[in-house]
Amino acid sequence: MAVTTSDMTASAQTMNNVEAVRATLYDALRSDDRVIILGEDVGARGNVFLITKDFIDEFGERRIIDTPIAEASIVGIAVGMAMEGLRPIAEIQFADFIYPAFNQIVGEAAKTRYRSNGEYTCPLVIRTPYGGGVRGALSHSVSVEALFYHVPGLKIVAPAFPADVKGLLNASIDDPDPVLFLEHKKTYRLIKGEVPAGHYTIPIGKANLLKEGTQLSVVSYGLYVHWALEAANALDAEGISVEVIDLRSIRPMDRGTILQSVEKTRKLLIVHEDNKFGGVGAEISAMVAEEALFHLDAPIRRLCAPDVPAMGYAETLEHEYMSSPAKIAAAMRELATF
Amino acid sequence: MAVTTSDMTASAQTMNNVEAVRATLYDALRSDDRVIILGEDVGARGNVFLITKDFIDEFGERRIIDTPIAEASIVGIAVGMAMEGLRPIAEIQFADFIYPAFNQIVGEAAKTRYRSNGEYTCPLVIRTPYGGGVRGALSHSVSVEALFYHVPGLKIVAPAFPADVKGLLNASIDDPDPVLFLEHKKTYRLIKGEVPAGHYTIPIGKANLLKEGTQLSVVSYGLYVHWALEAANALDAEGISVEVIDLRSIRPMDRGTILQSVEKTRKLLIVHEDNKFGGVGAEISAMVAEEALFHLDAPIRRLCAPDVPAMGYAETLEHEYMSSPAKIAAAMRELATF
Amino acid sequence: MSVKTTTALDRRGLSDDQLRRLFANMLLQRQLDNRGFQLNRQGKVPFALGSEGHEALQAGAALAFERGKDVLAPYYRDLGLCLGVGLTPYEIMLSIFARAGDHNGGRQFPNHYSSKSLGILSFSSILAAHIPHAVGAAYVIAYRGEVGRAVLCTCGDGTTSEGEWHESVNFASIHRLPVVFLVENNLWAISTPLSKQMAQPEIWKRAAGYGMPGKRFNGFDPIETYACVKEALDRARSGGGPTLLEGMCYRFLAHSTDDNDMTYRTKEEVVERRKNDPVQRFEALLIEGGVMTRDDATAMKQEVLAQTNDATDRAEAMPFPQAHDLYANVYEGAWEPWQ
Amino acid sequence: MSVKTTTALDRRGLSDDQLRRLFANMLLQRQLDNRGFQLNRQGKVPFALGSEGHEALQAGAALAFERGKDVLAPYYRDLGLCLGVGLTPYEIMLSIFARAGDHNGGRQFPNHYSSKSLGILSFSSILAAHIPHAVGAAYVIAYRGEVGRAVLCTCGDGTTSEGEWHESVNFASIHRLPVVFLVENNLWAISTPLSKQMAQPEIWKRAAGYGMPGKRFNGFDPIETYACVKEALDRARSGGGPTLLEGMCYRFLAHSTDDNDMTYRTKEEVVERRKNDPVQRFEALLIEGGVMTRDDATAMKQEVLAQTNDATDRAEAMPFPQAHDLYANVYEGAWEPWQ
Ligand SMILES: Cc1ncc(C[n+]2csc(CCOP(=O)(O)OP(=O)(O)O)c2C)c(N)n1
Ligand SMILES: Cc1ncc(C[n+]2csc(CCOP(=O)(O)OP(=O)(O)O)c2C)c(N)n1
Ligand SMILES: [Mg+2]
Ligand SMILES: [Mg+2]
Repeated sequence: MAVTTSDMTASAQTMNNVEAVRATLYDALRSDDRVIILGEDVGARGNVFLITKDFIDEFGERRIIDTPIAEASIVGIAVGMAMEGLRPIAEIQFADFIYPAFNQIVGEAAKTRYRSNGEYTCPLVIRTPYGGGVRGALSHSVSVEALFYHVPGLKIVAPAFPADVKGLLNASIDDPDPVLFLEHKKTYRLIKGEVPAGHYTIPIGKANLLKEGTQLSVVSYGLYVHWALEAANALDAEGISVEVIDLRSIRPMDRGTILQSVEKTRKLLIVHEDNKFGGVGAEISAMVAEEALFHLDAPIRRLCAPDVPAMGYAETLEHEYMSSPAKIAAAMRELATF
Repeated sequence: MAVTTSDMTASAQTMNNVEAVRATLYDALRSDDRVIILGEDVGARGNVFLITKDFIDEFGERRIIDTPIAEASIVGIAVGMAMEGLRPIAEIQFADFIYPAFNQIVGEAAKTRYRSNGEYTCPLVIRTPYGGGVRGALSHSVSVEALFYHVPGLKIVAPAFPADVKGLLNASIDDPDPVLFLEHKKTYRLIKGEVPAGHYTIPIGKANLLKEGTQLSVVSYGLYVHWALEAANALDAEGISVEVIDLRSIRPMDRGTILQSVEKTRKLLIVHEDNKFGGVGAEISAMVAEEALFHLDAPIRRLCAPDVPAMGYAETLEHEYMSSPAKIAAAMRELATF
Repeated sequence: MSVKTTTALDRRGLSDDQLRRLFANMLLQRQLDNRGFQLNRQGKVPFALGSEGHEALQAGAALAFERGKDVLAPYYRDLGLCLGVGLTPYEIMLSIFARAGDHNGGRQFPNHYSSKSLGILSFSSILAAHIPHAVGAAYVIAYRGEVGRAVLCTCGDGTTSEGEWHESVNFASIHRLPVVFLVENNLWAISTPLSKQMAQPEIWKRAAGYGMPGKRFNGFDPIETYACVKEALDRARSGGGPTLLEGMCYRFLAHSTDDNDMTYRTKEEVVERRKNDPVQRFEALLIEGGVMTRDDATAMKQEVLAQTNDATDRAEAMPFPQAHDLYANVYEGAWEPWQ
Repeated sequence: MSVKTTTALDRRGLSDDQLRRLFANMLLQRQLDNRGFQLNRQGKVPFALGSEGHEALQAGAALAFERGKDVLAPYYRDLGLCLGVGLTPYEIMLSIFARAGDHNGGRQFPNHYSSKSLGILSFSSILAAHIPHAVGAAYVIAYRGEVGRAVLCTCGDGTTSEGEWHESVNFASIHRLPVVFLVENNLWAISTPLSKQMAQPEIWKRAAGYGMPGKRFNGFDPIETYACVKEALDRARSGGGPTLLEGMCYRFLAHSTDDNDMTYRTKEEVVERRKNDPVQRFEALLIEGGVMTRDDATAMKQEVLAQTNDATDRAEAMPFPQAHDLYANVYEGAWEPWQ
């Protein structure tokens, strides 16, 4: 069920992103006993961000599994559960720790349906907090979407707003195929918004046109969507009209929304927190260069992190690595006046 | 030392790619006792393609290590060796089995220098055969470059010709940082060529302009470089002049050679065996769309594998997945006449 | 422990019929194995991989498996095990020929057995990657409280070196899951001998470190195998938790048609091991023990050959997958990365 | 085995000076730990992580380590171990404050100790990922035939669940490498108790499965720790191969400043464990045993506090890394992905 305006008005609640994840997981656990959660410290600790707090008391140790520290098997065991009919939601405590599970995600989960020619399926959700701006240092800050988005068989979502978190998490849990569900940890408590009541889904693969504009299209996702929006709103005052698109889904991605916007504004700026070379912005740019080249009045610009392994712990290093509404506004200005 | 014509004439030998890898490894083992090889079945079996045949007899079990079946530790132990001053060459038997080592490659090897601020380094080569067209089925055919090329701290090369194999493998072994060395297994015995004598290196990050042309630039690497060249040569007869660039290195990539070519021909076709979405071609296209948009007379085209998890074992499926000189020629023709 | 020679028939309560079924399975394995290699030599298929030396182990284990209840998480060496739980020679041949009707649609190498209706999990070529799946499947059985069901999960000796093996066995033990980890120890992993795979050569001894029972048995003896696997499966089925079993056997053939084992082991070693050929030995025991006559054995061999011929012909006559089949079953429904 | 209480001083050949050094290390650990938490409460640093409860274990292990010869592959809980092999309080504070002079250039979290000149390997936050590095380092020692050197590799109890731990220990054993795997078993992995980490609670028992010696010891006793680690390191240094050691201790504090341990364990449990506080106990033993007086102890505490204050002040006064430092040391030289 997609979001409808009536849902919106019914009894929407204001939540932050943590609360939206939590509420959605809770509803899923209540309504479907095939849903179980497994990961490190998801039990008594209730996950390091308290997302699953008290779940173990209500749903028991069989459904809320505190796993050993062993990410390959967290995902691998969830794959087995999914093959046999459960709807596991595996948590990787921080996205930085997903690397050991790469084989199970890319080699196994993403290929289960394909390699068995449809006999077996893998309805699995892998949730993980990613991203920087929280002084997470070298190993608690990475973006991982570009390491996975090339992989057929996988779906990847990265919602930025609480209502999208709920709708896309519901869609991911309902999805018959494996979904990597990325939660930007800086937005966890920072971003609040109205969340419709009741069960609803937002289709995976649909972007959201957040703000209409005429001079420039900006595509982003995660934390930077909020900054892009802030920058775009500020530019309105300067008479620069920027259209802002929140991708929401990274695989599949929404061609129509992007192309329609670019064909209108004739300029494209892609903004992401992840580093540039081979990042998600590369594919977006390539798609536009293939499909709408002659609609462009300016080169396609990507505003991304520098190509260094990670942001540092020191504030100066984190600050240098991360973008900001001001830097995004500057890039918008530059491209709009190209 | 770069290749010079005098080397070429001195006592060049004709070799295939397997022989070039083998001869280069052999020389490295002879000339530097910090070089050791570790991997599955590299000892008495001499590797499954016989690349290290008899090495164990000459260099002993301490330098040619038959490891247990445990890829994470093959790379991880090599990282430790590299940190402590050896020049390990780790082999992953087939690229498909590199997934379990992802953490050690991406999380560790690529970040060793960075996270220690230069105190520790990781001069490590990871060799692995990749690619299809050999009836390798779902799990002995993958291309893995796009899963790694986004990663700062790593270098990636994928030579197509025996002389490049030797020059780039030497450069990789000499390199003070980790290099992923990709060997297309279909080219192993298929591709023969002159290989200069003596030690020489080809700089990592330099593409090779294989054939000059005026109407269209084609960028490729690995097996498909050979097919692109074949197609381009065939099109000469039709009066279509195609320029062919062999990337050779995937990270870093050679901006200058590509831009110079595109600015001349004003059209770009990227051809790779790996699937399209988020593949290496995306970054190439995005770079050109950012740097040379107004030099283009046609949309940038990518001819890549379909976005399915793998080629199948059945010949029909492999055939459908793989490109061919004819398909590449067709794409060239179409773009040249755009 | 080297593989012992069984000298007299100790039938451990098995009926004549069960004993003959064990033997028939072993014969069929060998015949189908040979066929794969033959077809490869004839240039009809690019690849074959055989299980000679594992026949007794797999026949015995299959007999302990309860069809329609248990789940099997096999690996590529498990021809006999998969035949024993219900895959047909025809299905095997479809996969060897990579024909359209194959369970995997001709996508995977042969020997990548899978059948949802038989409870055989699908696995990839990535060693040990299926072990956590087996544990997940066992979790589902426990979660649903389905007493009387268990998972049988196999792998080779070399595969125990993978990290995923360790993680999975550890998890199963913590949750006392209904799963039996059966290691088919044939002493080799392609060219790598057990001594380069682990420092002490007894895999079953790792069980204690995980707090689960461990046992080694003679995998050249199908009856001993049956008894050990049955005991472990029964324990699992009744809530007693997992077991680590190590069946000693030997790989008589090269790893596959792509391998030449004479580069890393001697002919003498193989000849010596062949002296204990489990198929010949079991045949002799059954005849000596009066379970069947020499003529019965001959008839069974002919029957198995006929089955194999028939399966070969029927499978070879089937069409290849179609080119457009490449695009099916990436996701449920038709999804492109750019929607 | 729960952690035992040592009742009388058994000095195992250690001199007064060595015993006092052990105690000084323990005091310094605790003082620096406290400082990190204080600075965090004061809002001066966003993160701190303490090792209270590991002091005896780490002081003892550090004393067995030979500076200038051995290699240390520590983990984030190893403040005392790293101090013991030569890191200074000032270096610790530079890292807590993420100042420019930090070994890691302010890139890693605090507690990610590393110093090439001291032989402390660099490690990331990814648990167990450093274990194969330690094994690789041990291989280099063996490869070069450097008798008298060994690698000491530590990790927490929870970290043994990772596949990379298994793979590494197995490899070290096959090659009889000079490495000691020291598990600091504090019974918790953040909120996960040992019982959810493994089915049987004795990690050292895994050693047999790898064919190496294993031993458990009381990690609240620095002298017993020293003796056990020394014995294992000496064996490694003289070609006797690896050892798996399990030091029993306890984590008195929450996992880090980001954790609230009262959500998953009781105050009573912690209070009960605190009764055996290894620092207080060792102090009492040394005084009872006549190694030092109560006044000596007081003086040492003052000295440690002065050291800590000095280190804090000096580190805090240092500049942050510069923004452009972000771009250094990606590769040797200046490389951009587009050349
Ligand atoms: C992750 C991974 N690494 C390596 C391989 C290549 N490989 C295929 S079979 C094999 C040997 C396996 O030995 P073992 O587990 O003892 O089984 P056996 O073949 O002896 O039955 C290897 C190394 C693989 N398929 N997957
Ligand atoms: C691969 C990986 N997974 C998870 C984490 C998150 N994490 C950090 S510390 C920790 C607990 C480690 O417990 P243990 O090994 O017992 O060491 P202790 O902290 O108790 O000393 C966890 C789960 C991580 N850093 N790396
Ligand atoms: Mg084997
Ligand atoms: Mg612990």
